Amino acid sequence: MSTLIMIDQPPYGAWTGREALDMAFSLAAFDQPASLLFTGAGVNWLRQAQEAGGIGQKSVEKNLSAAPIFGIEAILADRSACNTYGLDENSLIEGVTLVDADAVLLTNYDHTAFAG
Amino acid sequence: MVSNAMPERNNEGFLENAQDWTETVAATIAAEDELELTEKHWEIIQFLRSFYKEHEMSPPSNRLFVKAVKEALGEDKGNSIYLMQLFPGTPAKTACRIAGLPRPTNCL
Amino acid sequence: MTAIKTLHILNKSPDHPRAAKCLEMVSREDGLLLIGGGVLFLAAAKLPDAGKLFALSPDADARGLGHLTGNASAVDFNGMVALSLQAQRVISW
Amino acid sequence: MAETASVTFTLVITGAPYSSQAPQTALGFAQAAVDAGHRIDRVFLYGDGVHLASALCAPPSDETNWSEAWSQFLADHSVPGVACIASALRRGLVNETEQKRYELPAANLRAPFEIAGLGEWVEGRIKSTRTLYFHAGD
Repeated sequence: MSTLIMIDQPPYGAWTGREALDMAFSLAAFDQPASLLFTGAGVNWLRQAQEAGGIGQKSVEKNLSAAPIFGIEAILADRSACNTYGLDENSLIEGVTLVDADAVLLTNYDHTAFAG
Repeated sequence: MVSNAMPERNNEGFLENAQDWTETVAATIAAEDELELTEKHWEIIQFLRSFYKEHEMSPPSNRLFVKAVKEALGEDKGNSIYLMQLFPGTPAKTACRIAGLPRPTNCL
Repeated sequence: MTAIKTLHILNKSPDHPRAAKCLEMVSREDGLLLIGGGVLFLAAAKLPDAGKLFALSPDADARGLGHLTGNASAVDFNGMVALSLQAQRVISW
Repeated sequence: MAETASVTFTLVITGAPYSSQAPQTALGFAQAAVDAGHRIDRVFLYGDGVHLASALCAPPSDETNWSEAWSQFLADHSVPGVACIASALRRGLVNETEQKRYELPAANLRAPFEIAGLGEWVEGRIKSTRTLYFHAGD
């Protein structure tokens, strides 16, 4: 019953990504295996050194860093989207696995969902 | 008198302003629950406060609170019986209140 | 009925970035059901290359595309319910 | 394919009425599922979808009142409708319990909707044959 939660919205402009993170945390709270997949502009969640205080929001980088502690199985990022936004090993936060987000990847999960 | 005054709190006893927290405030809030804070309590309180600082959130549910404590301090302390003994009721909620962290949204 | 591995339900118009990603992730063994603004794909020059293509008829009709189904099969809500059970998994884009 | 009698759906609505088509598409689906003899295990409102549970929507009389239509459907078929508490509190949607807890001037949750946590979604997703999402479009 593993679930893939997808985030394709960039951080801070909308709340959907944060609500996707809550979905993943809630699966973890009930010991349901869950992974996160960042695609499109959503990969910008994974950039190091975010300072969100100036816009009066919490840092999604810091929120996301709780994921492994809560038992989220993997934080996946679409390789081509990372290329688009200039994200590589030096600029990505720790613990991200680069993958090709394609039809094959989806078959590893029996449920895939966006938060909105 | 000013030094003894309790800072502003909401109707469930949570601090309105996180920066008002002191160890004395924590002890006073704990006393309302008839809790005397021991080293064991302080260990969890300090853990919660550093977790909040690092992740800008409290563990969003009791079960995730237990998981986070287990990850940081091991299985002896990261289990619901141990935490329930220290912080009766809903441990995450009681501990957050004493640690001066925001009221959980009961989200999960 | 042929088995559908994954049913992709797409309600984004062809210009939405999520629509592009959806089409990237559809395989020949999958089904693609266009609903909402997704039915505008029926008017786009090139239809998505999914194994099986469906369009929700009330949404197509509403947008004046009821007649233009190309290689897409029209389904009503009953059909949508049946498709969602026929597939091994469903993704709502 | 599962036996018809045992088929259940959890429907998650994340798009708000009047800013998306999500609630009406979900209602069309729910009605067809019930007509086919399936059961809706629960409807979970998440994100902007919680606006559907507002008791204060008053659209013009010649437009469909989606909140009312959904309330009617839930009541007619004894389907639980649950608005996510965190989404609801952020967006100003509360029942009397939360109104008191947060000392707010009014409650505005439409019956028979309830307010609860994401655990309701997790449970629905585990128990149901299928969990479907109805998001905003563009």
